[in-house]
Amino acid sequence: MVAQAGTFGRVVLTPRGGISALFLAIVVLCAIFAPWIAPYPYDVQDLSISSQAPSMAHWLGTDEFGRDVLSRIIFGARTSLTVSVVSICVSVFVGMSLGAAAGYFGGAFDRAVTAVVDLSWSFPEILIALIFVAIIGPGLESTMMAIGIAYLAQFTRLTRAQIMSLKGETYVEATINLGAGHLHVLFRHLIPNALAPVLVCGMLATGDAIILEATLGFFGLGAQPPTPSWGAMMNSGTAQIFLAPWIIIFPGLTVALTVIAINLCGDAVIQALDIRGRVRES
Amino acid sequence: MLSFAVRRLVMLVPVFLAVSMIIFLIIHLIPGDPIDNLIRTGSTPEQKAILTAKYGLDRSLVEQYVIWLKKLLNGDLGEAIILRRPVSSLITQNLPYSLALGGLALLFSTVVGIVTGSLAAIYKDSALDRGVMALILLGSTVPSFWLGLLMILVFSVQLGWFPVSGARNWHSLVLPVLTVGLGGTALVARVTRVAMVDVAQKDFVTLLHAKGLAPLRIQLRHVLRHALLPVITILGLRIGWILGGAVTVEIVFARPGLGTLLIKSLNQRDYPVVQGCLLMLAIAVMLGTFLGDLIQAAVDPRVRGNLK
Amino acid sequence: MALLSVRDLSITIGRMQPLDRISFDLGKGEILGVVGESGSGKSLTAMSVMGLLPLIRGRITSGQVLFDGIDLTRLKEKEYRALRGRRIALITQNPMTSLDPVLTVGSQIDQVSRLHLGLVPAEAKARSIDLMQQLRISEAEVVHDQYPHQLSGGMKQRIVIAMALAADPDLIIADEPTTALDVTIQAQIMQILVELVRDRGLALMLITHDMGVVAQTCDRVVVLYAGRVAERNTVTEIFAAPQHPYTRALIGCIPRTASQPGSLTGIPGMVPSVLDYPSGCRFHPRCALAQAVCCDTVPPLEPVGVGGLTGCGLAACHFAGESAPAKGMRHG
Amino acid sequence: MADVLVSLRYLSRDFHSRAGLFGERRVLRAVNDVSLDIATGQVTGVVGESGCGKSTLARLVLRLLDASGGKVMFDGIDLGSLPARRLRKLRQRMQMVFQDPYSAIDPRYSIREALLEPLQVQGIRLARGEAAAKVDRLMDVVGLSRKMAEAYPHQLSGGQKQRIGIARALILQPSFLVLDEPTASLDVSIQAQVINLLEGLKTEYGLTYLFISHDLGLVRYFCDRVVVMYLGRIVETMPAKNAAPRHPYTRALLDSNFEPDPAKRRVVTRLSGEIPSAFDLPPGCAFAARCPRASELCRHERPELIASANDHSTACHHPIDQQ
Amino acid sequence: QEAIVVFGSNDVGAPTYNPIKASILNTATSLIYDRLVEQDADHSFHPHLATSWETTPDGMEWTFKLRQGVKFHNGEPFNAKTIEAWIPLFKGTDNEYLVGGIDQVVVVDDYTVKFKMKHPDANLLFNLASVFMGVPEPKAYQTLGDKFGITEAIGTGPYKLESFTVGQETVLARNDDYTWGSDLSVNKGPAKIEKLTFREIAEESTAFLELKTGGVDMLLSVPTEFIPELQKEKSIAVNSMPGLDVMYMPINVTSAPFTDIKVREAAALAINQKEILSSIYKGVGLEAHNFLISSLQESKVDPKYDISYDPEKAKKLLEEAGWKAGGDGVRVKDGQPLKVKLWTQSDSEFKRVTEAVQAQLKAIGMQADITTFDSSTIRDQYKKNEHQLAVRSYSWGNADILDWFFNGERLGYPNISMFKDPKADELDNKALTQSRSWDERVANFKTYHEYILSQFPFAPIYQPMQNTAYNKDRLTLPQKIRGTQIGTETFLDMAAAD
Ligand SMILES: Nc1ncnc2c1ncn2[C@@H]1O[C@H](COP(=O)(O)OP(=O)(O)OP(=O)(O)O)[C@@H](O)[C@H]1O
Ligand SMILES: Nc1ncnc2c1ncn2[C@@H]1O[C@H](COP(=O)(O)OP(=O)(O)OP(=O)(O)O)[C@@H](O)[C@H]1O
Ligand SMILES: [Mg+2]
Ligand SMILES: [Mg+2]
Repeated sequence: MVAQAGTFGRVVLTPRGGISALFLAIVVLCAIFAPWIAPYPYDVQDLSISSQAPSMAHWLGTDEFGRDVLSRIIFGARTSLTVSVVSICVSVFVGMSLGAAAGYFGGAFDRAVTAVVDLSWSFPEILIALIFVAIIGPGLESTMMAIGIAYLAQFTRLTRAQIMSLKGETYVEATINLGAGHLHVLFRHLIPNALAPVLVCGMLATGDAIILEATLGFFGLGAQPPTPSWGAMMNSGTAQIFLAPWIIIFPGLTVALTVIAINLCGDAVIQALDIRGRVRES
Repeated sequence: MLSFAVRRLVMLVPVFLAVSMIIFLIIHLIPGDPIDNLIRTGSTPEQKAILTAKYGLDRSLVEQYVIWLKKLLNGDLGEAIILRRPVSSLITQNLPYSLALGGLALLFSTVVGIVTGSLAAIYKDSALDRGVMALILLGSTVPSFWLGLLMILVFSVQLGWFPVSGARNWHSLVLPVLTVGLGGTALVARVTRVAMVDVAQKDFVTLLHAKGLAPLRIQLRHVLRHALLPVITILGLRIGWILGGAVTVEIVFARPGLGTLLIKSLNQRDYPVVQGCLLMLAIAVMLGTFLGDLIQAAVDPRVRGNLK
Repeated sequence: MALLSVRDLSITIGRMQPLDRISFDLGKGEILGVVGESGSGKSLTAMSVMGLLPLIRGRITSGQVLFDGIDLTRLKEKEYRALRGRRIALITQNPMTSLDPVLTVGSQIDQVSRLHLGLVPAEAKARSIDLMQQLRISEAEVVHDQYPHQLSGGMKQRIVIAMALAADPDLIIADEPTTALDVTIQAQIMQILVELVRDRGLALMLITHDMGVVAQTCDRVVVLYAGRVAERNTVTEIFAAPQHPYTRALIGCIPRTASQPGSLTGIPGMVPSVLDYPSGCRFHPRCALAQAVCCDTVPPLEPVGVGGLTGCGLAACHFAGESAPAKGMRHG
Repeated sequence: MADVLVSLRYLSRDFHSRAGLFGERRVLRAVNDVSLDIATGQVTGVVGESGCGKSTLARLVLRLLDASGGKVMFDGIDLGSLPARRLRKLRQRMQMVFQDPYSAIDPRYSIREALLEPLQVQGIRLARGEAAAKVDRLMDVVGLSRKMAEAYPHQLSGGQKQRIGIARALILQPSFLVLDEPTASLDVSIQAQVINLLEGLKTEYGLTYLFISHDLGLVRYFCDRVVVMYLGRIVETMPAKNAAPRHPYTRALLDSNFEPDPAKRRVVTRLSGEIPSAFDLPPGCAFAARCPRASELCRHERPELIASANDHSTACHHPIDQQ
Repeated sequence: QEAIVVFGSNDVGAPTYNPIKASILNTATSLIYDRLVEQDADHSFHPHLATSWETTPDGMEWTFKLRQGVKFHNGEPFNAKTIEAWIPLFKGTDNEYLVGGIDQVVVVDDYTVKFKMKHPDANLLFNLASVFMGVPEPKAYQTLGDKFGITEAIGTGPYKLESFTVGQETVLARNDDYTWGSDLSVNKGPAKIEKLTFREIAEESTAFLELKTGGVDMLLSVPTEFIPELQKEKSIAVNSMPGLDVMYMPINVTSAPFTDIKVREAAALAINQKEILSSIYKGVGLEAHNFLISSLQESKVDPKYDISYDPEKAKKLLEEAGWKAGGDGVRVKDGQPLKVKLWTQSDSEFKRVTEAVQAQLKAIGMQADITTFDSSTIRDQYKKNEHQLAVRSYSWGNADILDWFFNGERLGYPNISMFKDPKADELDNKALTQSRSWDERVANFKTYHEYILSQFPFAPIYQPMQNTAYNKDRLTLPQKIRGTQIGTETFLDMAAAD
């Protein structure tokens, strides 16, 4: 992240920031080293031990196919994190490009982008996601696309607002006065300075994206079985909540904790970077 | 102001046209065919062709769009293919439910969000502030279908206070409103809090204190009023959610509503209904932003400008 | 007896101690200039007297603020509130941001007289209009119902002054009331303030960093440097015979038309940050006269009486009055 | 008179805006019909109240803004018709120091990077050692410690930042420098440092300055020629520092100056009336409403800028006579 | 005396109560309209509005005696004229094929009609017993036009339509004049419950909780996973009866490696019906071993044609086909791994069965990658012929479903197996159009069915039960549920518990 030296320290040293960053680090490590960490493979079925309650052998129980819930959560981190991170990254990238161009060049292009973006921002994410999944078809890629598009507006708006306000900074005028062209101004000054709030916002959106992935799971979208994802696990038939609650409660808890951690960590970053109002209102 | 309002509304027309075109294209580009969902086991390909022709689905997209637009300008949203009714009647049937749920949820999240947000701001950095914000954060990390189910388990199954589902009376509205409302509360509370903390640092607030006004009065009568401006903008944009955002909750609580209608029709590719619903949403959103602007103007003389 | 008497006032904000043993007196009908560079603690002094430190999480750690014999530091919040706006009024630095932008300016003036004098709205309005007219706002009735953004900066500042006057205070604290204004408007506003003091017998604590304004309007002057009083004296003596090297340097910084190019002296270095004030005399790193003692020992605020004009001058310098040319800043 | 380096002819600039969301569209003429010659090696000072168009004029001169009318000639080249590429090249020769030092440097750039950016932008490649030497030299020139080059803007005081701003303008070795209120946001003590620095640089490098300020005292102290603006127009240009003003507005500005001497207290001749809105200027002299000498004529007919002896021009129907 | 009933998931969203034009109808339809003929759970036919019928040996004429004293909800009498007016109404509708064989309706007397046939239709009684053949009142049908079935619905059934909100609820009021209940019900009418409210609840957990808390009295269909939980409740009774659904795995015969019948057979034999039944469905339901529901006679094929789990044979077949065991458990042939596409719908039940199927295929060395689609998209996708395997289910109570899914004219959708075989089509045609009697038809279809089974264009998986749950404290149901599913018969006999 582009920030002044010591931002990392300032985030990690606060109790909230430290604990949440630690938790997130663990989740990410789990995702990366899933095959080594997970006690069992995620996809091998053993119907003789299906839907068993948590025990010493299976700390978080087994699901209806006799697969270890803990292992599936660990592997699920891969899918869920990938989906949310990739989609938000794409979204941030496209949103920043659009927003920066709109904010910098203004005019008709800006008005068109703003109109479309405002409209899409005002539509519920779920609907946008569903419409796009309907267009592209289900599967992880389209889920990512859909989530990405659902959040696109947010980043476009935020970047545009940032660029618009940065454009008025004296150093931009000063740089133009040195004889710099548009690209130099845009890429060396405006975008780097607009980056921090957008990235923090992206980080917070990653939390939302995890939830959205789970919600899309409610509509039967998301990861293709047997690949686990937290959302799909949470939704593997709500009926399970009565019979074998651990199958869906533990993934749910994981989602909640991760999202909370992301939010707390994000807040700590916001505080460290002192960009309060710029992120939250977007 | 009236002439301004009219002008702004007229300006919405091109936007509206563009939106209608986008909506039309999107829907028709999705793979899937409503007629497949219509024909029954045993019917012949000829029957399918007849049906396809009957709904004009064999024409070019441009033609279809023009026909649709023409009807639209006459106030006719067309006839549902699968649901076999005028789309307008489907919308009027579902709209009240969406309005009730969305409107009340919006009211709930606005009132609760503003109250908690301003409490958190007034008692900034206190235990109360942290507690409130933590609770709100917690509430917003639970996907709404879970939250809904949880609500049912607690308030209907355990306590028996409210019916599990349905839309028969105000009783059955409570849990869905809470479920939808809690999600929005987080946003409103956060925005309110940030804005209030921001405004509280302004010079004029210092001066208000210097005048000898009671701090609480300053917070509520002056600071909050300013903090409401961004909240209003956000609420204006949230109209979309009011009408269409509650799909999951509608499904969990077995409530009718535009969101459910839209999703079901989308799944069955009931084009006219999807078009109608999306259009409704788009119009609502446009009106919402417009309304947001009007309220802004009413609250803030700077936005209002020099009206003679 | 002085109307306002600040004695050895020290405050803390968090771990910082931005004011250290500030003392000064201000009598009725008097204008006290508080000068110093940016960050020297002028505004915080005003906030302390107004009892508004809690707003910025500040706290008075020692000293007294005596107002009309009452020790304000011991006052309950509620009693303080009755005083604020009623007997002590504040005029803030930036008229552009000092008014609530969504309320009519009139209602903001009315608020004070309704709160403190218990006037009904109609009376309050009449009073406000009357005040505005006294401040030479033309078409006061119309202005009463206008919003801040419809007024010019000078008008707004007069509205703020009207607000300060609305409950007939005894003491007005004006924190840089004209810095944000144009020169011609600044003159206008300063004149209004001075007239008010002379006509009504008000006490005015005028915070400014403009030595010209001080010279033209004040009776007595307190010079602050880095949260401490550097020098205190009557205005004539301060200008005629500045005792503290800092005061002298400040006066040397003002461009005068008559002076030759290059005659302008600055003060080298910069105002130290509240986070790391130098030991001893806080001015010593920038002082031409500084000696070893200045680095170690805090110079007490002691009477100085060069030429024995009035004998009430005080300066906090080990070498007060010693004249050496202030070290001018010249590029190399 | 020395060579003219910069020459402005009938320069105007309009801004369009809307009064609030619901208000009418309005046009504001920030700079109106300004003609001015700036001679090589001279310091031309521009004074006027806030919003009178000083900064806009500065931007027009450097073509950071496009003029709505009139033209700017720099060393005989018409900036208005210059293609973007050549204009960017030409910028080496004309630089600006900005009013607000706090935001004039990108907070993400170290001082060294900020100082070298002009070279990079202009495509001037230097060996590393050369670049370092150049930075060191500049730091010396503006009187800052060389070590400070590694610092970031937020670690500097306002005065230091303003010095960096000046150094940055100097690195391209320009011949013309526009100074837009370079000291307005600084304490007097720091202001003095900066002014001294500017004075030294001017003599050392033979720079030409366009010095903008709202402080007539400072302008008269620092400049060779004083241009007084009022609501977008030049109302008076005076030659020397001590020339007596002939325009009542300049007089008022002078009178409003607080003399830093309690012995010379005087009653300020206060102007009555308000500054008219820049959006709807009266037909006659813009100052008429506040002017003690205004006549009926002033309200209806705008006085032209008329030159008199000693390179002194005034736009007033009733100028103050020099006694 | 009211009851609130929740529709089964199949019934959700039925847009109209117009039996002639509808493509889906829900259970409430059978309470509004009576049919000429009723079908029992064993698929036998029983008189209702028709008291008796006979057919000529060539199957070209059918004569029906009609019940007397039957009145429509609007007071109009039911008689031969009704039938004469009713049958032609099907012309041009989706449901025309139901009466497609009827050439002419002849009124013999007030209560006798004769159908002159274009060709023999052994399936006529089945068609007449379908819910789409509920008899509407022809005059009202004409005058109401498009509104029929939406704002009003007039039949002779034991309940009258009081209100209908699509996707939400249907309220029925008792027809107090009703006295003509069929043989399948004990009570001939009027019904015992005065008012019936049918609710549509898409989310099954919600429906379950409604029943549990007493918010509703009956769920017409309960997913098996809820059954153990429901059985814990003292006040709730669960009734399971054979259903009309079959879950199966179509195999695309045109897509390599499934162009090889050995590979098809191997895939079919890899499906462990028993394991799926016991693990996913907790033993509720039936294993499927051929394409038709077990209650149909046509499903009783020669046991050698039934497809059952046989992993050893499956592996052997693959070996024979050249697919040798590979390193990671996936078979290889010519350097190509045995990887196939397995499509499914996004509903959670489909996904779960598909996951089980995937694991079972893996066990014989076939790696199946799952792709899920929503139900509309998947149909379009099938038409592109990019699929290989899929998990699907159908719901139909007649052997002619074989024609629908395996006729060579309907490749893509609904013939997902892309099965085009001249011999099969010939058998199909024979069964469909050349059967003169019911028995002949059964025999013909059995042959057709056996032939299809021998070609392995699909693998059978599972036959679900129709599970109904109700509140014992509120309702009593007849001991034995008659009819192919819960319908008129059951509702006539249903009473409030005391
Ligand atoms: N709310 C605050 N929290 C922390 N420190 C503060 C706060 N307000 C002021 N300070 C610090 O206290 C010191 C004195 O500030 P003060 O505002 O009194 O200066 P000032 O003399 O009024 O300056 P200026 O001329 O810029 O208004 C400064 O160093 C400042 O950084
Ligand atoms: N980009 C802009 N868009 C619209 N109006 C502008 C713009 N820039 C300047 N103005 C207007 O033009 C007028 C002149 O502005 P300018 O900045 O030149 O004044 P100034 O004399 O430099 O004032 P100051 O002393 O406050 O810096 C002002 O009324 C200002 O509001
Ligand atoms: Mg201050
Ligand atoms: Mg300016």
